[in-house]
Amino acid sequence: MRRLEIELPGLSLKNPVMPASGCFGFGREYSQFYDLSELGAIMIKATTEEPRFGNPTPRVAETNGGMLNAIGLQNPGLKGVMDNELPWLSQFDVPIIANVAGSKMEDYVEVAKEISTASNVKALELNISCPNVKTGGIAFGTIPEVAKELTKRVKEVSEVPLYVKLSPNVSNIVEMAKAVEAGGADGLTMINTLLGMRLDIKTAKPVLANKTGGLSGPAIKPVAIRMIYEVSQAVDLPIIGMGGIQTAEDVIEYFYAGASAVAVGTANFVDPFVCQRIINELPALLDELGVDQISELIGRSWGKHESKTIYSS
Amino acid sequence: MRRLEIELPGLSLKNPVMPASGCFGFGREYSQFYDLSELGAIMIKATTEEPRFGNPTPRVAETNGGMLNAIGLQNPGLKGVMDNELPWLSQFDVPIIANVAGSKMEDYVEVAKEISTASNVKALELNISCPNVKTGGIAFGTIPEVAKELTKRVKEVSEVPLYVKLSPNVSNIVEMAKAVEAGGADGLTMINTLLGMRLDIKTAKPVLANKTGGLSGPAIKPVAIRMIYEVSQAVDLPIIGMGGIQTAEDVIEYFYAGASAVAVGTANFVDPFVCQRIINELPALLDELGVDQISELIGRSWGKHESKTIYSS
Amino acid sequence: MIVNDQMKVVSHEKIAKNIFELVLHGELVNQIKAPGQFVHVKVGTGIDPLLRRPISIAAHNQEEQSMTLIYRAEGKGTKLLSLVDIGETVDILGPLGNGFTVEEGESKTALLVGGGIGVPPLYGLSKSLIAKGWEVKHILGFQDRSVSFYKERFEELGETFIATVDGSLGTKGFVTDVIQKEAPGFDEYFSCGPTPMLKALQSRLEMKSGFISLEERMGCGIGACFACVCHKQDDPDGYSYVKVCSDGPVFPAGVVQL
Amino acid sequence: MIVNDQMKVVSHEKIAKNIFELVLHGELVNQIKAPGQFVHVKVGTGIDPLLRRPISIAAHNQEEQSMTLIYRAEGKGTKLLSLVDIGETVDILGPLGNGFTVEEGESKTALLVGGGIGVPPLYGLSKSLIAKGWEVKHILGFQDRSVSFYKERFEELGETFIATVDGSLGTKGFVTDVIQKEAPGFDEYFSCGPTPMLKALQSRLEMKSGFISLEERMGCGIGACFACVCHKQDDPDGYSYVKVCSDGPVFPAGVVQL
Ligand SMILES: Cc1cc2nc3c(=O)[nH]c(=O)nc-3n(C[C@H](O)[C@H](O)[C@H](O)COP(=O)(O)OP(=O)(O)OC[C@H]3O[C@@H](n4cnc5c(N)ncnc54)[C@H](O)[C@@H]3O)c2cc1C
Ligand SMILES: Cc1cc2nc3c(=O)[nH]c(=O)nc-3n(C[C@H](O)[C@H](O)[C@H](O)COP(=O)(O)OP(=O)(O)OC[C@H]3O[C@@H](n4cnc5c(N)ncnc54)[C@H](O)[C@@H]3O)c2cc1C
Ligand SMILES: Cc1cc2nc3c(=O)[nH]c(=O)nc-3n(C[C@H](O)[C@H](O)[C@H](O)COP(=O)(O)O)c2cc1C
Ligand SMILES: Cc1cc2nc3c(=O)[nH]c(=O)nc-3n(C[C@H](O)[C@H](O)[C@H](O)COP(=O)(O)O)c2cc1C
Ligand code: FES
Ligand code: FES
Repeated sequence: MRRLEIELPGLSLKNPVMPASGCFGFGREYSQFYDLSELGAIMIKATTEEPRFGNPTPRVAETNGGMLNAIGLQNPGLKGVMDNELPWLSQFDVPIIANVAGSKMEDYVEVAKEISTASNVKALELNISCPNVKTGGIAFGTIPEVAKELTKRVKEVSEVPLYVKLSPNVSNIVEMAKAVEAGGADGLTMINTLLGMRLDIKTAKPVLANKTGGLSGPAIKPVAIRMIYEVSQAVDLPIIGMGGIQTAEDVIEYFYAGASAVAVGTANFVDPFVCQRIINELPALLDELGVDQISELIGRSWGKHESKTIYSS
Repeated sequence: MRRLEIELPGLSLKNPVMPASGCFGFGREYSQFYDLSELGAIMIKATTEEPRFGNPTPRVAETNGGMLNAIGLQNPGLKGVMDNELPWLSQFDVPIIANVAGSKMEDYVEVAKEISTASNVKALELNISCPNVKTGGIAFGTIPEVAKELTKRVKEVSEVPLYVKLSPNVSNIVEMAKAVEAGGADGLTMINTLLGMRLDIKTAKPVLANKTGGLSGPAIKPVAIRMIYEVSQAVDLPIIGMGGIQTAEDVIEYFYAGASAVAVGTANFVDPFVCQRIINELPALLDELGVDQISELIGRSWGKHESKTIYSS
Repeated sequence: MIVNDQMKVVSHEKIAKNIFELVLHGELVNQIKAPGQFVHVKVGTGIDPLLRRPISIAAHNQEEQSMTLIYRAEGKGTKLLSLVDIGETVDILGPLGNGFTVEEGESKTALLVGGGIGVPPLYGLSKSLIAKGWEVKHILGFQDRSVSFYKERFEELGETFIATVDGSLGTKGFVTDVIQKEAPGFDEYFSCGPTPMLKALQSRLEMKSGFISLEERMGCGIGACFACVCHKQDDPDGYSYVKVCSDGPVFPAGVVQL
Repeated sequence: MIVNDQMKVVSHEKIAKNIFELVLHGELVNQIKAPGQFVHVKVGTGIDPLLRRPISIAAHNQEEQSMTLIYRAEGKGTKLLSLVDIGETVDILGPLGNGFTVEEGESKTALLVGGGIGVPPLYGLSKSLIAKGWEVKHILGFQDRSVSFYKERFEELGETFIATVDGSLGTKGFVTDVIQKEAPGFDEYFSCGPTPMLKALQSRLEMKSGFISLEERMGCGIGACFACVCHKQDDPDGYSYVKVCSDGPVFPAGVVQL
């Protein structure tokens, strides 16, 4: 049963499926449903230097085939995560990817430096793409020079490999990917949410207290697939893909596009067992496709077959 | 029954609902279902200087809550449209908005100059946002300076008001809107499709022959609403909104966001009567909302109430 | 334990305008701990609608493994739910959250105050309170007579006052008007309904102890997504908070900043 | 005239592995002009799936206002369709496109060649041809026996050869292998099936006149969106074209660039 294994910078994944940041908290709630050690990895909720309460409610709204959220990076802060969440998670045999956020460069650097020292944190995910925080956030993710500089500074202090999470709200995603590659990123995660909005018919006001929010779920999958297809051909970094994944078939589509692993976000809310189910369904699907190792599928849509052996186990 | 009337540059609309460009051909097929004079206006299929065959098939693919298309601007060319389509459409009492496309600035200028002389063409829609043509197309819609220059040159030669159709595939939609406003646009139409892709699980290849395509339908509505909300507060141009509209409620949401009229695209494929149905349902919905004129709803989400009287009849 | 059960529809009836009573059968019922807990309902099998809908458990019967949901068919999801037929199954995640604490109540009186679709969980609660020796009084608020339900059922359990906004049933006005007018005596109050109602009630009954059940838009329903977070009354701008889905939906009055 | 009809399900049966026969009743049937026309089926009421599904009319009965669709439940839409029960309605847009031209055929023989889900429209066609005096022969290709259907029905109408890829029914191989082997005599051929089959057939029968029915991904199904456009054989790189949905799906052999 090693056919699902994937080797990425800092991450020896027993399978390529992990919950996406912000959609799984710090794992406690989902540990009621299945053993978290079954997961390829866990991307924990964004961590900032200080605790954050986040935005006023309502913070979520349903849309056609998707949902909007404007949580606003609520989290217990670096100390809370280091003292309570990461130690609790260490009971599971699963690598943690720590999602790092902030409003100034210094914030990111501070959090990255500290959190990368935790023994179960095997990689960082630099969140330069949260659409729901006023300061910083989105700017870091839409201006290539800024993203590159931030990547560089965080890379300097991080004890573990650095993945940068790209925002889809840009004219040129390849340019962004190249900028963070030049900044020294070890990998990419993509995509974060699309900036969207919903208005209430009765009141004429935004449904979300924050007005705008991030669009996630099945609706955005075609945008994510397109971006990963473009980026995976243009840079040399491995990609953890996400956006609307619900099934094992979706995972395969992401691999074809060029992803080396995937994250599942919104679908956890619909089916708390979704990650476990997908992991269990993948081997039979590989059989159907006549494939031994899932790693063989990376980039198959554009003809990247055996080339990237460095990432296959 | 004047409560649905909307007055826009060049366009006296009996109601604010029109089919979106490319989703209604030149009206012939839908004229089998209802009298096209019932429509507020008709946005005809993109017209280029020479006839175009478009992209290889498959040209469409379904996605969750949406669809991808890569038609590739198939059309009979300027002469064909002038000689056959526009004269045929003149039997209906409905203003035509001619969607103008090209691969070089000169193409746009040529088409605009000529097509704006047709007696039933009351406005042009400058298509600087088609994601499905290799040359030009997308670049015109993502670089503000280029968009501004094109707008200016087309405006110089057009006999009728000029609306510019914005692409959502940009980091900063407000910047694009301001650029075309500075270029002399009389109005905006937004949004065109999001660039997306779908891969076939069995073959690993893109479902569309063109590989990528434009994502339309209900899935993209939150992105469109957000962009119209932002742009309508930043520029002084009226907006014709589109993206995923299926119901009269959707139309109201677009008005709240800041649109002064709307276009319906993909929904025509699902229900050929959709535009007629929406128009017929709007008065009862206005009653429910306690509103006399639909124009009162423009921009209500951000508090623009009586201010823009110049667009209400 | 929270389980995900495909529960069988035992009965499904329209009991008032747009109000449906749905009785479901399944093992999930074994897990129900207290009145006021809720379930997360997946309507349909695809992505339309995408998210689950939180609905309170109105009552349940452990022996028969059945539970009753009462809901208003209003938006996309609940309208679709109303089309489900007897014999079909519904995908239910639950039981979720913490319900009302029902302590021994010999010679104590409980005042149950519900508004609209906040009324249903009070029915199961009322029965539980009675079982523990409480005397119960109910004040139920509805928009108008056409959307009112369960009047007789509540009357069977204890004194019941109805308020409707237009006066078409019971007192004209709000539940707080009934309290003002009737001044029913009680030891503790238990309430569920729209936030403005809870707020008015909480400030009017400031000197009394009670429990309130909150509503908030939800993502996960289990405490993971931070969608349903509320400030606490003693730290209205700080970092301490409660999650309605997993810490609530029932809280002692005065804990949550409304 | 194209109409949008909520047609009633009269019967709905599984007739082979993943293959369903759906009989619908409604006024739309009055509009059917020729075998080979198709309808556009809206599955479900919401946006999942979003687009209509094109399905050929396999047969119809004007007096009873009924028509039969035969389809393979494969993807999201057709799988959902297969769950529709007798008595429910299905949203149908049609009839669409131009079917097979059935001329007087006294003392003429027609060869009908179908592959997989291209077989259904040939059934109605065969009956129409017989009514106009033709003698009919059928060659039907399937993946294997488990997905084959309507063998007996076709045999009732005329000589019928079956080909299956694995040889589990009839000749092992493709429909073209049957033609090679049996060399059936005929005056005109009529075919529907996957494009590679049509292409092979058309080149093998180059000297014969015939009609073929094409498949293409569709948006509108009525000629408005340019999704289903094909080049013409006499102008393979030019601007002249046909739309499968409104000019076809049936074309004289040799017209469309396959
Ligand atoms: C703990 C809890 C218990 C509830 N118990 C009941 C009950 O017993 N009976 C009942 O009729 N209703 C109850 N509600 C309200 C019920 O969840 C909403 O009426 C329902 O979700 C609306 O869904 P829809 O498909 O009708 O509307 P839509 O407009 O399609 O809903 C869109 C989205 O908004 C959410 N939403 C809309 N209204 C509400 C609301 N008032 N509260 C929370 N989310 C909302 C939906 O869940 C969905 O995600 C409860 C809510 C909560 C939080
Ligand atoms: C004119 C015409 C007549 C047809 N007649 C029949 C028939 O009688 N019986 C039958 O079983 N099938 C028929 N088909 C094929 C049928 O349309 C597809 O099998 C069906 O659309 C697949 O839908 P799905 O929900 O199973 O698959 P999905 O994978 O969910 O479909 C996704 C999208 O792709 C489209 N699509 C997928 N496969 C095809 C295809 N082969 N042709 C066109 N569009 C496709 C769907 O319509 C949908 O828009 C016909 C197709 C055409 C064009
Ligand atoms: C409720 C919610 C909260 C999220 N919080 C974060 C976050 O804290 N950090 C982050 O990088 N992404 C966050 N995301 C984005 C997801 O990690 C993911 O990129 C996105 O939702 C797309 O995946 P999906 O369609 O599977 O949900 C959040 C998404 C949702 C829905
Ligand atoms: C099949 C198809 C063809 C289109 N062709 C054009 C076009 O020629 N010119 C144009 O400006 N937009 C074109 N569009 C974009 C639509 O006009 C519209 O902006 C978009 O589809 C969003 O609206 P919708 O979600 O209602 O479809 C096309 C869209 C579709 C689906
Ligand atoms: S709904 Fe997700 S934390 Fe409460
Ligand atoms: S499907 Fe739209 S033109 Fe044929």
